[in-house]
Amino acid sequence: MKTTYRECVRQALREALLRDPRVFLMGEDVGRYGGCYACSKGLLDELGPERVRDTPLSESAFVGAGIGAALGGMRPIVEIMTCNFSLLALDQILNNAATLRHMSGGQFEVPVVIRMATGAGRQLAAQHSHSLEGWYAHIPGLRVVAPGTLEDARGMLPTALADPDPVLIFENALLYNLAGELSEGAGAVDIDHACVRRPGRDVSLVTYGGSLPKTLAAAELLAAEGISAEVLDLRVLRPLDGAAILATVDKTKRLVVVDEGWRSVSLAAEIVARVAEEGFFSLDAPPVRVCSEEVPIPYPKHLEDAALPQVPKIVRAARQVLHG
Amino acid sequence: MKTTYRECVRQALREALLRDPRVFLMGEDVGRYGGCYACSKGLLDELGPERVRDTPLSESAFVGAGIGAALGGMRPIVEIMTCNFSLLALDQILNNAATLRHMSGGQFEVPVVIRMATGAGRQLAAQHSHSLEGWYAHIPGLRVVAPGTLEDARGMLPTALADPDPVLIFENALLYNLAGELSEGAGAVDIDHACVRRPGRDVSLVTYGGSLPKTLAAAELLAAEGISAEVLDLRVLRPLDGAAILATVDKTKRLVVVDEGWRSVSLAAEIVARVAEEGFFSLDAPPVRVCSEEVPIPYPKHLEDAALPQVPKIVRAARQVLHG
Amino acid sequence: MSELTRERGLRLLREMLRIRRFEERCAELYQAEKIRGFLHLYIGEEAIAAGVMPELGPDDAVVATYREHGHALARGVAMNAVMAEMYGKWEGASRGRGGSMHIFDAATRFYGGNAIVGGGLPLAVGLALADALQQRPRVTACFFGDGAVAEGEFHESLNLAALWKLPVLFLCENNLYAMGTALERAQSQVDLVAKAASYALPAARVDGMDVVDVGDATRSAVAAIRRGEGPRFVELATYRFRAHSMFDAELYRTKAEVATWRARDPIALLRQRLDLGEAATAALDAEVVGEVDAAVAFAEAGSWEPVERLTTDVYARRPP
Amino acid sequence: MSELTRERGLRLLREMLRIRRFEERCAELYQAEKIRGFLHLYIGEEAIAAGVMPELGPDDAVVATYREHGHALARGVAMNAVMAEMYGKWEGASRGRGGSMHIFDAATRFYGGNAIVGGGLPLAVGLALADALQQRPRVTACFFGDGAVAEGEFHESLNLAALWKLPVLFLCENNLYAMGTALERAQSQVDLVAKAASYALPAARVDGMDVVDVGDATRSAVAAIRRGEGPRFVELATYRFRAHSMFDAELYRTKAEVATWRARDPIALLRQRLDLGEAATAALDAEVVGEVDAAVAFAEAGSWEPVERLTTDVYARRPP
Ligand SMILES: Cc1ncc(C[n+]2csc(CCOP(=O)(O)OP(=O)(O)O)c2C)c(N)n1
Ligand SMILES: Cc1ncc(C[n+]2csc(CCOP(=O)(O)OP(=O)(O)O)c2C)c(N)n1
Ligand SMILES: [Mg+2]
Ligand SMILES: [Mg+2]
Repeated sequence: MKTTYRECVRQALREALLRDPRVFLMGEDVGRYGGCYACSKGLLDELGPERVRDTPLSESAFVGAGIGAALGGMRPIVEIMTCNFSLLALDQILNNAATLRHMSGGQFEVPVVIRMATGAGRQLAAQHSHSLEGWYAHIPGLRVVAPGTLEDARGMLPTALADPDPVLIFENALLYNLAGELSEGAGAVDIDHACVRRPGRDVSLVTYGGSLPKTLAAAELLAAEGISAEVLDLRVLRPLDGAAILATVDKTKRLVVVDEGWRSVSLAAEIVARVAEEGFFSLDAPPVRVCSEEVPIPYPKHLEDAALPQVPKIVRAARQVLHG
Repeated sequence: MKTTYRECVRQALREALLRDPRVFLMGEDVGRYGGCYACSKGLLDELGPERVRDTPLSESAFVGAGIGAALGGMRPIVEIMTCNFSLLALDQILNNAATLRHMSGGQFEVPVVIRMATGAGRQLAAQHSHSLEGWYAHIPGLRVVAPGTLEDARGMLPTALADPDPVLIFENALLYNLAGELSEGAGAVDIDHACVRRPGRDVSLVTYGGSLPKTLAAAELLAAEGISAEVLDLRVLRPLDGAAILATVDKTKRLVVVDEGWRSVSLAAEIVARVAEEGFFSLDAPPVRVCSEEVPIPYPKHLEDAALPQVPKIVRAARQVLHG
Repeated sequence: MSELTRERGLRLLREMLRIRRFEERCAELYQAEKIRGFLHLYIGEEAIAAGVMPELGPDDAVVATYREHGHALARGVAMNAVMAEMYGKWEGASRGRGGSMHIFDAATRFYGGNAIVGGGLPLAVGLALADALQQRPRVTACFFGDGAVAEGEFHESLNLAALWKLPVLFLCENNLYAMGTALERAQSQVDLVAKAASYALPAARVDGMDVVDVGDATRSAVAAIRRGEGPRFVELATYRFRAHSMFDAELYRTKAEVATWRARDPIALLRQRLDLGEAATAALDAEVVGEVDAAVAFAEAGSWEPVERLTTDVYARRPP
Repeated sequence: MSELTRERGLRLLREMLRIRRFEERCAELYQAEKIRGFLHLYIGEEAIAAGVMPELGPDDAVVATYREHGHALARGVAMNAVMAEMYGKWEGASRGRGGSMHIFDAATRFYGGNAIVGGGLPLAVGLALADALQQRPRVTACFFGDGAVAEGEFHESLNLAALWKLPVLFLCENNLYAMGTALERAQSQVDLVAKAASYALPAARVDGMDVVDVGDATRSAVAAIRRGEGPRFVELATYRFRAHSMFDAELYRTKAEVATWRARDPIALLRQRLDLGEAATAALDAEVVGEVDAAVAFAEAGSWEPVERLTTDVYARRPP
């Protein structure tokens, strides 16, 4: 079946709402507007304003209310339009969602799902171009996932809703228009494991989310040069699938990490650090990170392009770890 | 002169206020209460309520107001009681303070200093024990410093105030009672470089802030075992002094990073990643991180102790990188 | 003011005394270093928790702050469990992991124990939303201080609750100070009830030193909420007799001011009104002190959570 | 309503027309892909920026939102610089780095250009604090939408400004929608002026379609602020004639509603009142269109910031 990433998200939302009366969707403009990325178009009409709730502009209150509703037995899906606005809700996410189970001695659980769009690449400038998923992956108590394929856009939500803990889903906004084939029966997928999207022998390209298509494109170009690149899609940014990361590096002996977050103190740093600690002796060359430049993302296309990971940079990085 | 870290902070604040009429101190209970850690005790009486301003509980507004006042030509020192509450002000810090210079094409600058206490170790439990300095070090546009000595507690503030960019100062709350000698003429110190606090040959212990005394204590114990540990105090967490990190590892060939932040996607990960990328061939063994366990910090002492970096863990880590 | 039966009066007095004696003991135990971390005493404010809780049903929910021993006790969390929590013992309400600021109890729907000022309000809205969506006739009582009123979360939460007509009872414990900051130094508008108009939310101010008034006001607010009229805001005028925490030198208020308020001690006021004799007073006190003694013994006898369990309960499912 | 001199009337009309024609051209340029990213048009709301700005002095400051072309132009930021910014050219107001949502101009104390709803309010408070501390008789005008009123930063900022009696003019552009969310779906209290009482802050509501009224209300508010009476809140009732952004299908409002408001086009209203003849109208229009043409030519001729400069201006001092 031909479909898009956006439609996968929408179908996943719709199915979740239809299947479980405890599920509801809440966020800015998810209802009448249809979602700022049209991910919930039509759902208000189909399910009514109790289940598809437009909220005022109050990120802290409605994210906190999602956490509270989860405590109260519901299965809320909270949409924060983009991760750029999630900072306003960070106290609720870090100090409540992530801590309540442990801090209450295991008495309470917070089965909330918080979705947000992430990433740059649409010339939205400094305040609308953050990639904060790796940053959130610092926080114990949260699960952080980043669907990079149609299957995952379709299948991570039901699994996240079934999980008794808070799950943050970061949807890269550039992927919404991604089109492709999805099998008719596509449904829930696991949210524990990374996945090799392209096997290879010479170098491991570890990435996730919006950088996955770029990395696959780079692998294709590298193949034309005779370099066999393995592409590992992390899928889950917290807790990381350390075994999969070590396994690919053990196989190829060389590591490139592609991550749209800013470079310093990034998820990419974590991947490199883990491999340095636990896979040190399998590495034949220094690992390389391809991250965003450390600058608030500028508006003009040529500067934005220069600030973000791009296919040629990934290709160069792979060549570098192979040939120094 | 015998003094304490707390008194160093207080003297630095007092001197800054006396020296420059553009400087003022603002935050919750900095005035009548004297600061929740008594760092501004007496300053309200001496300087008056215009210069030492108690604020309502509104982290976002008063941090944002500090940023605005800096835009307006002042040199505000904003105190957030502890980094645990800074999440409420994160939007202002990330989207305004860190971006305005670049985003305005260099027209505006934000010479604000934001001070906050950080760290665990006082049995304050899950919501009051965060160590977020490394996390903030992810954000371009900010300078992040962590005084770990009396000299730095005394000297980083004036340098931060002279800096045209936003500087975040993280004071580890356990250090406030640190006592020791400070030279009479102690004043401004640089906020660009890391500093070797103890030279050594066999292993580099890289740390900062509240972990510095623990790391020095570990180095002392290691010396008794015949292991010569070099202790590098990062001092500045952003931008990192990469040269100093590479230099110490180049010398000792072995790296332990001690960082009170949670392990995953931590500042410690960044240090390890940099060394793996740029100092790969000088490393003789896999680096090791000593971080906080990935758990909301629990209240009971035995569990809190177990959650945090401690001297014996650092000693064990050093032995591990040396002997495998 | 409703008629006060002797039975109700004695029950209320007993509840306030339980809180008072419990906390006095906590202060001693803090000096003895049995209790560590932060300790925020409720002494002086007991009439609020004691007055509110009897008006809630067992299915209602309570959200409180870091000054919540009184709320926990009055809500019915076992004193043993609360004291063990103060010690950090495994037998504590939160398995000892939270301490004074983080008492939780699923059985009584006591949702803590929030140490971020204002942080509990959105949770309360969410708990009430869950009830509204499931058409359960429950109320969520949300306690917070005057200091919290300045926070953005107060504004956002009251609006959301009022907009969606959710069953939340907002209870503002106005003790005139947020740590060392007096209300008039924190609020341009010190009439907190006037703020409710911003949200078209019915509001009332009550003497928080009069436990009977507190109870009456709560009863009528809860009744309105249960009738589906949406949230209510009640300001409770009170005062903390002790320092903000064990680290507070109280530089910001005068002894005279404290004395004036101490003269309106809610326990003394009710005792007077009930005209309780010496003997009855002593008997009640002995009974309560006995409960506190037992709680201390329970806590002392408690165990420490094994350190191997440090990272349990961070996730329900362990990473594979 | 003050007497409207012909001179003032023509000046106001001209300013509104400049904004209108500029933005109409921007919409075309967006279709032509010369302008990218988000583009939020102010069309229909011009009377506000045009009415407010003449009442401010050159030393006053302005803080606006992502819908700020009109504010920038009316404040006196050169149209060339604004258009070049829309293109992302190096000659733009913010060197092209900000685009439509981030226009900054130090010369006119135009502080942007904030794309986080509510994010500008604390900045405005701080700018005013700087003025108060330095005893400069300046005002900071802070524009924001009805949507921002629900954010915590609105609450915290109004309280802080009122508490400290800071010279801030809060200007709420109530166009009845925040994206697709109608005011009554966002606010339990839709009377925004009623909210000012929460902060003991004098407030007024003005017809934002009447540029003269806007000017008059601003004048008296600014005068009060300059007299040291503290902040003022003005709600400006208005409507955006276009979609929220270029991506908005406008599913949330009816054509009839839009038409009703379009009938109150602020430009048409003033033109009528001034009884401007066909010829004068056409001449004025030609003049304004000429300015827009020139701005487009300027932007087209502009250059791209060299990519080598990507990380300049992140810090004043480069890391050593
Ligand atoms: C967001 C936040 N800021 C600051 C603090 C530190 N703090 C703890 S209690 C308190 C005072 C709160 O006052 P109020 O809300 O009136 O409650 P009270 O202590 O008087 O009961 C402060 C400032 C905090 N816990 N959370
Ligand atoms: C904190 C935050 N949340 C969400 C958004 C997305 N967003 C941009 S504009 C807008 C509507 C704002 O409405 P209003 O304040 O009324 O201003 P208007 O667009 O009507 O001028 C929204 C929701 C944002 N930019 N910032
Ligand atoms: Mg109080
Ligand atoms: Mg609007």
